[in-house]
Amino acid sequence: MEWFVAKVFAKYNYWISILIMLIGFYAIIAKENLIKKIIGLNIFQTAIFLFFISLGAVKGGTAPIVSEEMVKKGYPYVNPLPHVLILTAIVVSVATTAVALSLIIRMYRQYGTIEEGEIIEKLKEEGIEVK
Amino acid sequence: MTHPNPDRNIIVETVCRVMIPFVQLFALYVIIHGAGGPGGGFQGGVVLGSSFILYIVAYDLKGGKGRLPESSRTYFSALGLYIYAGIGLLAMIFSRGAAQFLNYGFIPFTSHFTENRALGMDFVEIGIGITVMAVTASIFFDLAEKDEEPDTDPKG
Amino acid sequence: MLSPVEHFPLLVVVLSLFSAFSIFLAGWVNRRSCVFISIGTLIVQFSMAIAILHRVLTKGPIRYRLGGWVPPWGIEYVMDAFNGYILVVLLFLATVCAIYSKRNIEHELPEKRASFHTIYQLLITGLCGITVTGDIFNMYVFIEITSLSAYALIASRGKIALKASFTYLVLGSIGACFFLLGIGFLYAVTGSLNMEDLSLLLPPFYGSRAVRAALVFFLVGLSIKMALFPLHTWLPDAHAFAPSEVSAMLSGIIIEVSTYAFLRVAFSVFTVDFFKGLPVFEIVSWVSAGAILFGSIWAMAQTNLKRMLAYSSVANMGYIMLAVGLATTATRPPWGGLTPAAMHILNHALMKGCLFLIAGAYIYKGNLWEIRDLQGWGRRMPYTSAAFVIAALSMIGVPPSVGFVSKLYIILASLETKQFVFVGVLLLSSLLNLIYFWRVIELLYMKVHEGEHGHVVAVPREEVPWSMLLPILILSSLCILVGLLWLTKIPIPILDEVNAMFRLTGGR
Amino acid sequence: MGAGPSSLPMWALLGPALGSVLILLSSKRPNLREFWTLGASLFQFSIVASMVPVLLRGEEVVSRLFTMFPGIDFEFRVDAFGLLFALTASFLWILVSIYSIGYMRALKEHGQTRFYFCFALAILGAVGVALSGNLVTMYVFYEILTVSTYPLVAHEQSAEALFAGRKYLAYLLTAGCFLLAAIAMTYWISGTTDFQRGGIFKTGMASSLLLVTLFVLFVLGFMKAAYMPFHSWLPSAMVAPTPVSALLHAVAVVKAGVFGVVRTVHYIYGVDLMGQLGLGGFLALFAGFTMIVASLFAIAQDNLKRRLAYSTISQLSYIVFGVALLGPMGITGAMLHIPFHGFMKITLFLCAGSILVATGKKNVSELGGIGRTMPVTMLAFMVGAFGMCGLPPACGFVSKWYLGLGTLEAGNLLFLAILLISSLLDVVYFFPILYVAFFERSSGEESTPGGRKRVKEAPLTMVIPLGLTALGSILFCFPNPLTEMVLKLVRMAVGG
Repeated sequence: MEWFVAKVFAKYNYWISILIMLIGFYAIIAKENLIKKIIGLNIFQTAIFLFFISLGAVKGGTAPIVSEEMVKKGYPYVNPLPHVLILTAIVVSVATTAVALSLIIRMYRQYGTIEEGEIIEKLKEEGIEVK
Repeated sequence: MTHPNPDRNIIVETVCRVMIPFVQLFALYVIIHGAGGPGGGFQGGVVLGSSFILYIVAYDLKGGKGRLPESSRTYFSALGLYIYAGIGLLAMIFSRGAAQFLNYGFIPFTSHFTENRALGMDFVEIGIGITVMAVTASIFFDLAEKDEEPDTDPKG
Repeated sequence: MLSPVEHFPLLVVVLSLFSAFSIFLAGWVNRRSCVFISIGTLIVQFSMAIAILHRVLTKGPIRYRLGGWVPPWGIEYVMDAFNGYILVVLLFLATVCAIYSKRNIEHELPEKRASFHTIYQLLITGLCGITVTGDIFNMYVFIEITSLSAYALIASRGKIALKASFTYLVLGSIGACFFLLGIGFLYAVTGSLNMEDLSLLLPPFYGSRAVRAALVFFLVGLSIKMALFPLHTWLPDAHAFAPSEVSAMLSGIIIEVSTYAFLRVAFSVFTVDFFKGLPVFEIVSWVSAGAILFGSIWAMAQTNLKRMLAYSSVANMGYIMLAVGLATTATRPPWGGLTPAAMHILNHALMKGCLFLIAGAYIYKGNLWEIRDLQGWGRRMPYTSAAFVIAALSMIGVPPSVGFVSKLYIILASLETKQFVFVGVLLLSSLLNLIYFWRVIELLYMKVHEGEHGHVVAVPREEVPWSMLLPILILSSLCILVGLLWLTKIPIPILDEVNAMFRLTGGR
Repeated sequence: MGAGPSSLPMWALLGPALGSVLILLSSKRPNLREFWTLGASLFQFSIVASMVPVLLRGEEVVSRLFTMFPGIDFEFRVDAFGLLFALTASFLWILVSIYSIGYMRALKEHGQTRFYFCFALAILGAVGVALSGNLVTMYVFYEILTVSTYPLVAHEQSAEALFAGRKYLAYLLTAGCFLLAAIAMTYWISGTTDFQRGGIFKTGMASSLLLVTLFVLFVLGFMKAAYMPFHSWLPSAMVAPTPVSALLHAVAVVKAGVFGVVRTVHYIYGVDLMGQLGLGGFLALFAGFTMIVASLFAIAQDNLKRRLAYSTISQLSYIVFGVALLGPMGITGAMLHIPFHGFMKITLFLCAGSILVATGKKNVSELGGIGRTMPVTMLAFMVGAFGMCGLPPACGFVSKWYLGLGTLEAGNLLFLAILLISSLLDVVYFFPILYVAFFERSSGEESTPGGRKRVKEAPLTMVIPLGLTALGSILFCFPNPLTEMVLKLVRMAVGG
């Protein structure tokens, strides 16, 4: 029990991000629908973002905005760096999603479907083998 | 507004009409506060871009394109980048190569090093904001209609 | 006071960013100007890279602090012999491919010239960024810029390339996420992102599981990006259906830059001490041996020329990573340490760049995708085909080409570590290379239609335009010249410097 | 032994290198192209010949270009043995060039530029192999030789030729891989790959098991020598134009293989080590097997060129055999057999080509009465055949004499028996050709009653070279300055 508390409850943030990550990973692998795949990818990325954010968390911490009051009273504040990093990572993820969506749209125009299996079928009809 | 659309809803239109200026104002606020507080060019830019998206949602794509045609999106995205990188290069130029890229303190906006630094940061945030706005809007426009590649997003 | 050269690491990156958006703008005014802006920028960047390399070799590393912020708080760009060398290789190939792209893109994507060159420049931005940065998170961002541009470029031909690009996107994003996760672990342990700072902070934690897990995440994440067998599944389609200059860049430099990223993380962040007692490199080398064999065998099974080349790239990544795997155990100069790996990065860029450009030339002239269609084109496109022969011989490893030198160095490194199996694998792979490349050469030159032999059939000469031919000829002649250069050991001191920096040879 | 640095080897290689470029450039003008071929060959021969006096003075010509690895330079070191091979190759190139001009024009072959280009490259490779100072340098040229010969073998571009070409590459590049492994291991063991008389392996460097394994790798690596289980590329390669076959057999390719074997035995392992490891007997048996079995195969061939091919396989093993005897006499015989066999075999092949050009006949059974229509050719053929059988007045007698002495020196009567049986078999498959040519009537002869058939020789550019080689084959059997020189070179190479 002690072990359980120390390894699982105390580190619940990691467990949650692992769980979310696996959910996302499952969606990427198992879903036929390309949009759902991308949603899975986003969930996957979000899990990592959460992991990062939870790294910077400080119990009872405030936003890291320096003011005279804060300096005087010595409030704890959360580490802002993970947030900044994740902000950048979110930008990247948005861009990835944008590119992915545009690819899907173009595939939809080309093949009239966004189911991966059907697209592969159509490609086979054109005589192209795709992995 | 020129061609009546049966799908259009007067309430949504009116609410958006009122909202959009405030959204944009808020965006500017966020951008300007990037240097000293929460906020920044990327967040502000996204908010600004979303005001155009809101416009399209409320009206239609054509109207949105009329407000922000592709050419001006191109110009804006390039302009924002030029501001960002230009400020960085200015630091190098004004210090005659002594300072590094983006070392704003060396740009003689005012006579104080720290104030220069703050101002430089603001300019950079503005530049980023413009680019992000243009690119966010472009992504939306492109996904919504055009059969062309959207540009990849520059780093925010 | 910083000397001008010390600004170059940054300027290399900013310049192509500038140029990307200038091309974007110029596309509205005059579409023809786009490619010239692109080429011009690349030539300037290439000369900068050479200046950087020269400076780094003569006066030691350049440390550039962005915005004047002192690391570990600010982002730092660090140039040493290793990334100086990679930067030169990368910009050289990029320049050559840009020259090639002028006519090819006019032909293949006439409507999208401006956006192609814009994204191409963004790709260069990302690649240069990965190379110059000394900050691990910054590296992640640049990896993603590179990948995003690559997805867009691959997809630009539409149709099947869309599917290929999508697969690459999903896998590539997962790889990048793993990389990010690795950064997270390191950050959780040390609270720093600067590579040098990390290397100083990490030693007390070498036994920590989090740090080891971080390494595994880096390795797996980047293995996806560099298409190391068995994580290569995205590569063949993506490389095969992209526009040819993009294929050349993808195979010739993008996956290699991912290798560079791994090496940088492994040796600059974790350092060689970390790996003592850990079987990481042993595993890497055995996996790579598998990559060499399977890549070659799959390549033999292909009927599409570009797919065949793509599988050959899988095999060649195996060569590079095999050499990396031997880097910590083989220590005797000149083949000890990273020398064979770094050498093959350049060599593969030359050979595979050349081969993909040639494949593109065949597609440009006759829409020839399948190998069997190439019959008799040796005489129709004599220069291109001669270049193909040279590059293919180089892949097979016929002396004195670059492929031979790589093979020899890796064999000597394997012998030093007494891994005789790898010697066998390398030699077997060169035989497999022989089989699948010779098939093409035979079709190009030797095979004739039934009942035709003995008669000289006058065929019209259909060479590609000179702006496409020139890059091909440059690369193919370099396949020989650089091979001789390696044999004379003139460029070896650069790599010795790299090994000394990473403490791989000597001093142990 | 002194060693003077010199750029002569470089020049010798520059001849064919430049020649090949010029040939390629003047592809539209046949006369100019063939002028370059001849020019390059003459140039090369004169450079190689100019090294003879230096060698005879007891010095070596050394040209060190750059260091590849610690202990391995890119280096040319011309010793007596290498020079002998280089002389043979470059001299016969002149004759074959002249011959091939006639041959190619007479048959109106396609792809002549490619032919001459690759020919020049092949000679570059062969002479490079001869002049190399260490294994790595030699490997470079060895592979150039392999690759540049492929277009020659597959010249005809028919399905058969393509198959032969593929077979050729598959065998020889696989061999190249073995060779590379062997070289790398040699370097790994001894730290050098320089050719030194008496060998570079010292006792205690490696276990004998490793050395034996390495030797097997070397033997596989020099598959160009066409030993019996690995020979089948050679008869297949007979689809090539005759000058190519001549080049392949007499001058460049296979000789590079046996040259390599001799280098390995004599200069890498050394006779003493070979004896200690018991490799001499092994190699001799291996070669002896090939000598006899290849001769038996030859008897069964009707196609003239294929019969000659099997004869080559057999004769090459004489060389390997001689070296494997590990005695000075045996090695002398082996070294002599390289140029001598070159001259004799090229004569035979050139004759076969002439017959093809003049009459279009390829098979032995069709050659009835050809001795009367083509007297010069067939006389030359006879000289070559006598030489092959080891009969005077052709020079094959000399080398076989030494080989015989070598077996006695080794004190092994089994080896002597192998040698004699093999020579006997040579007679069995060569003399029927002569018999058919001179004493049988051609099938069409009855219909033209009475009168002697008109002499109908091949073009002069073909007859002169083959006459010269035949003369050469006889010349070397008798004492004269040239023979003296060759013998002196060989004695220097053997040492003592």
